[in-house]
Amino acid sequence: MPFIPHTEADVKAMLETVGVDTVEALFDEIPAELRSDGLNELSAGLNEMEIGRLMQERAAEDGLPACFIGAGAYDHHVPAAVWEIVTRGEFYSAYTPYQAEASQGTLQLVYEYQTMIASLNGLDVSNASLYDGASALAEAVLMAVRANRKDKSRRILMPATVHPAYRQTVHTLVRNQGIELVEVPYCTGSGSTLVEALRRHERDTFAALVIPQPNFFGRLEEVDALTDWAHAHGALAIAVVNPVALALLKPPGEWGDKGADIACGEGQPLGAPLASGGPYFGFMACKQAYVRQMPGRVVGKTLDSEGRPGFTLTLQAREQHIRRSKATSNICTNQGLLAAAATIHMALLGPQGLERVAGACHANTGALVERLTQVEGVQRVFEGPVFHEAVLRLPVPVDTVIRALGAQDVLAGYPLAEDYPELENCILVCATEKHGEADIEEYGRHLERILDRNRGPACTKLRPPEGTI
Amino acid sequence: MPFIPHTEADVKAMLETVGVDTVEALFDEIPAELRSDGLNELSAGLNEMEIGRLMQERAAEDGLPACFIGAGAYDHHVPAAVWEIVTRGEFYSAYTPYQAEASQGTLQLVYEYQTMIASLNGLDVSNASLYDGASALAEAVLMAVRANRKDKSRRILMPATVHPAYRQTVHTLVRNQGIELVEVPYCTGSGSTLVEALRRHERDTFAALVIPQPNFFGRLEEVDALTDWAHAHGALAIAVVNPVALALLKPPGEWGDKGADIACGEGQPLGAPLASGGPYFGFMACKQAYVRQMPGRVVGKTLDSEGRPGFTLTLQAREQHIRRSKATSNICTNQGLLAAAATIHMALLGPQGLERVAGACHANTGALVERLTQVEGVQRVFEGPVFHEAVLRLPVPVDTVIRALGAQDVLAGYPLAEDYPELENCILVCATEKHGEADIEEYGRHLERILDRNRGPACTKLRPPEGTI
Amino acid sequence: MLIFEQSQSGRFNRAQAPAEVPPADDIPAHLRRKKRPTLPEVSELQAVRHYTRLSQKNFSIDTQFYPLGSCTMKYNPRGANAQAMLPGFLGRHPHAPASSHGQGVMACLFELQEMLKQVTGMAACSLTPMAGAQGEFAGVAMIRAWHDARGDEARSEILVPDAAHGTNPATAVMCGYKVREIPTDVSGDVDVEALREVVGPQTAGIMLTNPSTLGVFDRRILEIAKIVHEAGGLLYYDGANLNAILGKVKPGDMGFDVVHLNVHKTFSTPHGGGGPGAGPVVVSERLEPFLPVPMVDHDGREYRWVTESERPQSIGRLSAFMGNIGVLLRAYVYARMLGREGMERVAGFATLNANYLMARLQAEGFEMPFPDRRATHEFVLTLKQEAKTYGVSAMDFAKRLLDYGQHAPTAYFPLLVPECFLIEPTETESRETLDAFVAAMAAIRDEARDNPEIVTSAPHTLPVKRLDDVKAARELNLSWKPEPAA
Amino acid sequence: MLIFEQSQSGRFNRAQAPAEVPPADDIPAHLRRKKRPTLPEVSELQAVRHYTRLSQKNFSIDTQFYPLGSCTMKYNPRGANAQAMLPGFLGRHPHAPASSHGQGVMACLFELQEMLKQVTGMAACSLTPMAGAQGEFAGVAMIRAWHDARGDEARSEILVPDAAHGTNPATAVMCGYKVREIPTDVSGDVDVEALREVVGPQTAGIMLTNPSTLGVFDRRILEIAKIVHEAGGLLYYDGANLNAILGKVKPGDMGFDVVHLNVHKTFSTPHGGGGPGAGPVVVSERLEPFLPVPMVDHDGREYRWVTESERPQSIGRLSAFMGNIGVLLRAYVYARMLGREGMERVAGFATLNANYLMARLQAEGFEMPFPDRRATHEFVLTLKQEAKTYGVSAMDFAKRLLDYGQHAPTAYFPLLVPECFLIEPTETESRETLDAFVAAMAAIRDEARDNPEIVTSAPHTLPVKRLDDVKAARELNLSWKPEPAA
Ligand SMILES: Cc1ncc(COP(=O)(O)O)c(C=O)c1O
Ligand SMILES: Cc1ncc(COP(=O)(O)O)c(C=O)c1O
Repeated sequence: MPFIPHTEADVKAMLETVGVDTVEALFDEIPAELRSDGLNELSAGLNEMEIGRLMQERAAEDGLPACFIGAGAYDHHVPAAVWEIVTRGEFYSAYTPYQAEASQGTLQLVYEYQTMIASLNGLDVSNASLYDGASALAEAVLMAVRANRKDKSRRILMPATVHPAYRQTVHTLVRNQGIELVEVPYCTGSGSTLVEALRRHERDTFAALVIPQPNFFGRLEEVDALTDWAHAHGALAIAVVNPVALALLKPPGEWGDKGADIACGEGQPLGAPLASGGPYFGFMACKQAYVRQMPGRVVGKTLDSEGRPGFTLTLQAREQHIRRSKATSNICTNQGLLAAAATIHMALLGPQGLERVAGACHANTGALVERLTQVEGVQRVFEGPVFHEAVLRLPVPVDTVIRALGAQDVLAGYPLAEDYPELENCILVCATEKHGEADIEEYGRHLERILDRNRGPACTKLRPPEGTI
Repeated sequence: MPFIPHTEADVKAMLETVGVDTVEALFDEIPAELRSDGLNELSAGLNEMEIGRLMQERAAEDGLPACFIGAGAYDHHVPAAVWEIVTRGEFYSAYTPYQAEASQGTLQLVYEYQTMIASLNGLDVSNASLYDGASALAEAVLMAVRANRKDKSRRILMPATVHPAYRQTVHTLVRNQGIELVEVPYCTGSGSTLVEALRRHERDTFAALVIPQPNFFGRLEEVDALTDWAHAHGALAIAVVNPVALALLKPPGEWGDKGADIACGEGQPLGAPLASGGPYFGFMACKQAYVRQMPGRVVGKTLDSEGRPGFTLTLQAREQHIRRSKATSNICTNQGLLAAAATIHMALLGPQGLERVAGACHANTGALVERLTQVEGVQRVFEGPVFHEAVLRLPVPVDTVIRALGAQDVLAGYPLAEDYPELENCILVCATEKHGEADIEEYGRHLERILDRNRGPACTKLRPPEGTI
Repeated sequence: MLIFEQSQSGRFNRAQAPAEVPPADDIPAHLRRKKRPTLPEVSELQAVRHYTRLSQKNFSIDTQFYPLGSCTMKYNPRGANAQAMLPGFLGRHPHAPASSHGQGVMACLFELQEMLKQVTGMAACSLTPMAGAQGEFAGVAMIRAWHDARGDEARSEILVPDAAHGTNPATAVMCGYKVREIPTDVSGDVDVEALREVVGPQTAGIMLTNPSTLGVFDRRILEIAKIVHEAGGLLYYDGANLNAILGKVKPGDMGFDVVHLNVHKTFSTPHGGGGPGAGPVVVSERLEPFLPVPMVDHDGREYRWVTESERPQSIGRLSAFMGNIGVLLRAYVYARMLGREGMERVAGFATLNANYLMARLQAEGFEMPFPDRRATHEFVLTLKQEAKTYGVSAMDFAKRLLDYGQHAPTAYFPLLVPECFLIEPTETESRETLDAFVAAMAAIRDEARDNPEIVTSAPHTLPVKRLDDVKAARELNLSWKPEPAA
Repeated sequence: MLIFEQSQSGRFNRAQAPAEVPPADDIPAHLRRKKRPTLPEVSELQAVRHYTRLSQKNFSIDTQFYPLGSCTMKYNPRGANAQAMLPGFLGRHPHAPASSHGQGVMACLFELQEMLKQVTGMAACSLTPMAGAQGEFAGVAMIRAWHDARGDEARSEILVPDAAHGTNPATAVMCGYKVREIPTDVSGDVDVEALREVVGPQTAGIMLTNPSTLGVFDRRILEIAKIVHEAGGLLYYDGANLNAILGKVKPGDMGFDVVHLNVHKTFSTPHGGGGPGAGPVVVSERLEPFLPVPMVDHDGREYRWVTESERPQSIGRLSAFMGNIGVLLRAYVYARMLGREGMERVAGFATLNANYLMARLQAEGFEMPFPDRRATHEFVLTLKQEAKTYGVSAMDFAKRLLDYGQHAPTAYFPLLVPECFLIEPTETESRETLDAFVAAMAAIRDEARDNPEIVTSAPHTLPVKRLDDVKAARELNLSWKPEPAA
């Protein structure tokens, strides 16, 4: 049985020291009727060679298709250095830095992370990470409810342009505290949230307005107007942003007259591989005034007994291990290693590099949309600028196209009708800096071929073409 | 251009300090007529994302076939920890440990390596590695010529059962010093070197006899008798051994009455991936008496100025950087990182683990030979015990079979006729602990099918079956 | 030195940047960023050197003994890391079609669900919670959903023993409950009489871990289960301590209705200096309809995702996708490597190590608050005598241990034992390592007697001396700011 | 502590061992091993912890400035490591058929051959030598083969400047030649008059590097080439210093007939604490038939191996397979990442860094043996004044630099300059790093003046204090032995 170092002699000597005859005897305080007779349903152990082979086969099964899906997870280049460094044992196998003096590596790194995240968002402070973008938004909502002193409302304005899975997650995580999410519909022409849509809520009170940028459709929202509306109506403004987009887009701290109060989002685009959806990390930044309402760990700079600078966990009085039932959140373990990866990733890219990544994403998305809308019957759904992704309407059911392209190892995009029934036959497509001309052209050609076939004269209703799908 | 950190401001300030106007001015001592006009034939640089994609495509092209080739390179399981640790920057990006105090990591590791290699070979001392198994044998030959005090001969007895590429390499590396390799034929029944074959050399003098174990055919040699013959005739005994086999087989230091004098071999089976043939490493161990004749780096234990143990390069007076033209070899850079990998590999396996690996190789090779010789017309060529590999005779030309199996992603083995014209239609097949029953069965079934097809009634002369090859 | 202090304006790492493209003119100016963020401008070598050197300032399992109680700092197999990072797994988009591009990873997840059910004795599993605390949330939210589904809406309280981990009460509050604390009796078990007094129709459930964080197995667990169940409440098991009982006793058999597991403890996935972890939940049949989505099912032909549409009673989703799959893959690899025999040995050797360490420390004269109890996989030691006699606190011992090359145990938790250490050696440490820990503790005690200053001012051999936590909290400095140009 | 000292008889790491099989009874007893070798019996955690901690005791590029002259310790891109370790490359057997299972790796090797020809201005390339010294061997063996092929068997000498690297004379001897040393003139160039005197019909060739290991470019190189060629000898270029001239001047244009490259220097493959490297050779047309095999060719349809059968005049093979392919792949990735513009900048910035560092050290009062010469990519500094005045040697300076967190430059080489440092900063280091080196040197000089003891007894901050090399050589202890049972 792997990983247990005890020799027979060790066991014997140790049992003697303890004063019992067998290992089993150490369990004598467990009521006998409870003792289970082992784990017979489990299969026999595999050595590393055997499990390695199995996992290689399984990884190969999932393939390495060309991926034009975004919808909250983005396929960026990650420098090799990032994961070679964060998987170093000293980062990888350390616990949360409770013993600050023995954890300066992690602590300084988190302090650098906080600096980068705060600055990227144009806000004062950042925490050390939350689970993911969706749960970070839930925490931001809870935080806004606690923090909003003007308005004791437990209602939140939540635009329909916020990622549907985020809205669901927020609902799960806040509803037991009696918090209500009020949906704000989007403009079907522009695919964005209009200040006009908020008008009908003018007389109600809200703890916060959530503002996504870019929104789920890739569309840019009028963040200044929305932020100002929130503040004018006693609500906090919560930004949900894409950190790569922030290299190009105005940071939340500068939105409107006073800036958004809290910003959060999915950190995955900063160095985390797609990995089927996790581990990623949620980031959160806010104005200094709200720092004591922030959930999660925070690292501060201090001095040691000889006056040298050092780093330590601070503001722990917000946290569950000190405050227990009065903590700002129940979060304990967060996504430290991913935040570390993001820090190294950002250090390797620098401001110029990140800007170029954002620029390339933008340019490639433009090229993708242009190419695909050249295909007969494919149309762009919403007008106006986008980042990273755009909504297209296809002349045939989306699922058929997704399946047919999947068979060619091209992942076509995210189908929208389940979340937005009004967007039948619509697909959200995405490009990053990894999608060059050739990739886009390949997608375009495949799509042409598939649609042609499905449009054939004999075929008024769509059927899967034989053989290929 | 990547990896150069200079900003424009840096360049300006630095040029000022140097007192020139341009970087080009720094090359003013180069005669103008020599200055080249740049490297116009090279293509433009790629960023890491781009080269990464290219390399992934190329690596995928080479595939991951089931490999039944041995012939000097063996497909063993390597624990993940091995390469995760040796590619840590502190090992990976350090130079040869010239500053001992700043290199105790590498130095202690090499000391442990030397201990393991010496013990595995049953000899007193080991060096810190040589380039590969073949060049290690060349160094052993040169060393034997220097070391043999009984006999000033420059002739070496070299059995034909030594790896053909090793014999060629030795020839390249020693012939300019007037050393002659005298081939010893093998017994065509047993595929091994008989003491009788040495009889005709009884009156000549030789600096050394080379003894492979197992030999190139996988056959075990009668090492005791051969070693004793060498010593009886004033020659040193040079063992060429497989380090994994040594977990099962008698170590060179115990061969015959006095033991082999020098042992060397290919270290690849100890933690180095196949990697198309390199980097691997050559190991060398010898009796204490010959340590000053040994080529390559050696690490010794010593004390620091406070009496604590530490490690340092020693016996440097043998080496080129001190002795220059009188050095024991010109070797400088060796294969340090591979030796480090081998050390960690052996530490992870331990004596019992290595023994099990050797046992599994042996058992699987037996099973492979049994399965393949069940196929009609396939015969074992040599009688007697083998390790790792065995020679089979096929009823049809080997190349056809290799090609047909290759198309099924099975690498059938190493064809012998080029090196041993007498072994027409013969193939050297190999199994390691990685080749389980199912893999062997798959090989067997493919071979059956291919041979059946090539035996069809209409087909007396062999032609490649259409379509598949 | 901070990475920002190595930055030079205009320095640029071309290997990691795509080619420049024309400016994004289609984005209106008022939506564009004007000032670049404060990211460092360093070369690749500078970044690599900086973070490599930073890493060396950490203690970790890979470099030190790390007996942090309640955290199960066992060896994280390097093989699990390598397998989970295979390109096919890393490159897969969460929305890649399950049928054509997901069967590999889903097979692993499905089998992991099955294994977790088996080791806990429960009926159904969802892997989606992203850490222990989120698993707790899922568990208590399911308890709430169950009561709600039955129309039993008067239940407003969750019971939590005073020894419980802080996440337990915090979670209950996040689920909209009031928390009621249950005291511990003198032997370290839950005070059953006190429990009896407080249960009632307002009781939604109880959150327990067994063994408790005091490192003892609650012998009256069946009685507790009965009391709570009879009052109409459900039992939630905090699985952070599952390492103590793997293969010896199953939470399902103890009467629990829902269990969360910390795979970053029991299943040896790395803690990464603060995460990620994963906190799968397993439940008895009656709670199955409420499990968080998504889960993986096998329909006889292929693996597929189970979503809210077929689980209308689900508490919903807890993340944008399916939780920390990369962590779950590491747990899967670990579980498969151990297999039946390996899994059954975990608790035995974890317990042997803890009892051996406790016995040796006791023999050295250290005091245990529950001297008559068996240690489980961990145990509590109190330094209140040392604090009183020598003026050397548990904190001082902890800091001085660092000088001896050992990570300190969890200190000052559980809160009810003064000057305590919660010590968890885990099964992957050798006897020699435990002996070295005993030697260090004894040496520090001698120092405390002979030369207390060296202990109270420890550590002395680390990159920094003792840090001023009070200053950190008072003069908040949470991010670096460029020096104002002079 | 050594790994052997952590070993416990019977400890066994099952995760890494295949299942047991019946004993190999078919192997006769007299061929079987009786006593197990002295390999450690440790757990996986023990091994991982031990070697991780050992690694932390090293200086390396990834952690320190490493200005080791003649070694070109530049940044080793992590991306090159990742690409070279892709499963398809690592898993490929050297005898896997080229057509079906080799075109990927062979494409890289072929393109690398082409690039190396281009940057050196030579006609043909073989990648097979496994380090610089083997490249030298190949070069000199080809020179010999060329003379032999022409029947010119009287040539028995190779000329080597006194500043040359030790591998040069050692290689000449391995090729069966006598070595004749050529002195250096006062300006640091080869003494051309002395050269003229010793060339003759016995001269097989000369081994040179330009810039020389004195860090100066030999201005009379064309004259030297002419002299040697006219005497019937050939010119061999030791490419260890190619970093100095990449894109500025090509060895082919200087008149060299054969060049070896150290890809573990110029092409940034890691040195691995002692290797592996790779030492490809490139030659002019007349030496092409003699190149070592195998090489990669493209026949218009696919890549294929060129072996001895079609190169009957080849000096033969230098290894069992095709050299250090994994290293060559890293060099290939590096070369492709740099591309034309990147490659052309290497020498410029390497030279800028060296000249800047030299100028600053000169300004600090350090002495250069060739003060009127430009530095190339490296330069020599002599501490003979400091040694005389303060009794502090170059060795002492070197050891004290370690305390300042900098790896020492190459010391006492080239042999002809007393108390010298050969300093090579490389182009990947930033100006700040160079400034820190100057500051450290100046600080040590002040220490040498004010408090020489602290310098002569350095280092003080490393895992060990200064080690006793004499003892190491006198009381040879090259391997650990178990304590005899007491
Ligand atoms: C007893 C106990 N419960 C719950 C938790 C919370 O787990 P996590 O940190 O994964 O959220 C922990 C871990 O810190 C714990 O020790
Ligand atoms: C000038 C010079 N020539 C030759 C060599 C030998 O190269 P290698 O160590 O790769 O054998 C070196 C490197 O040490 C060198 O610096």
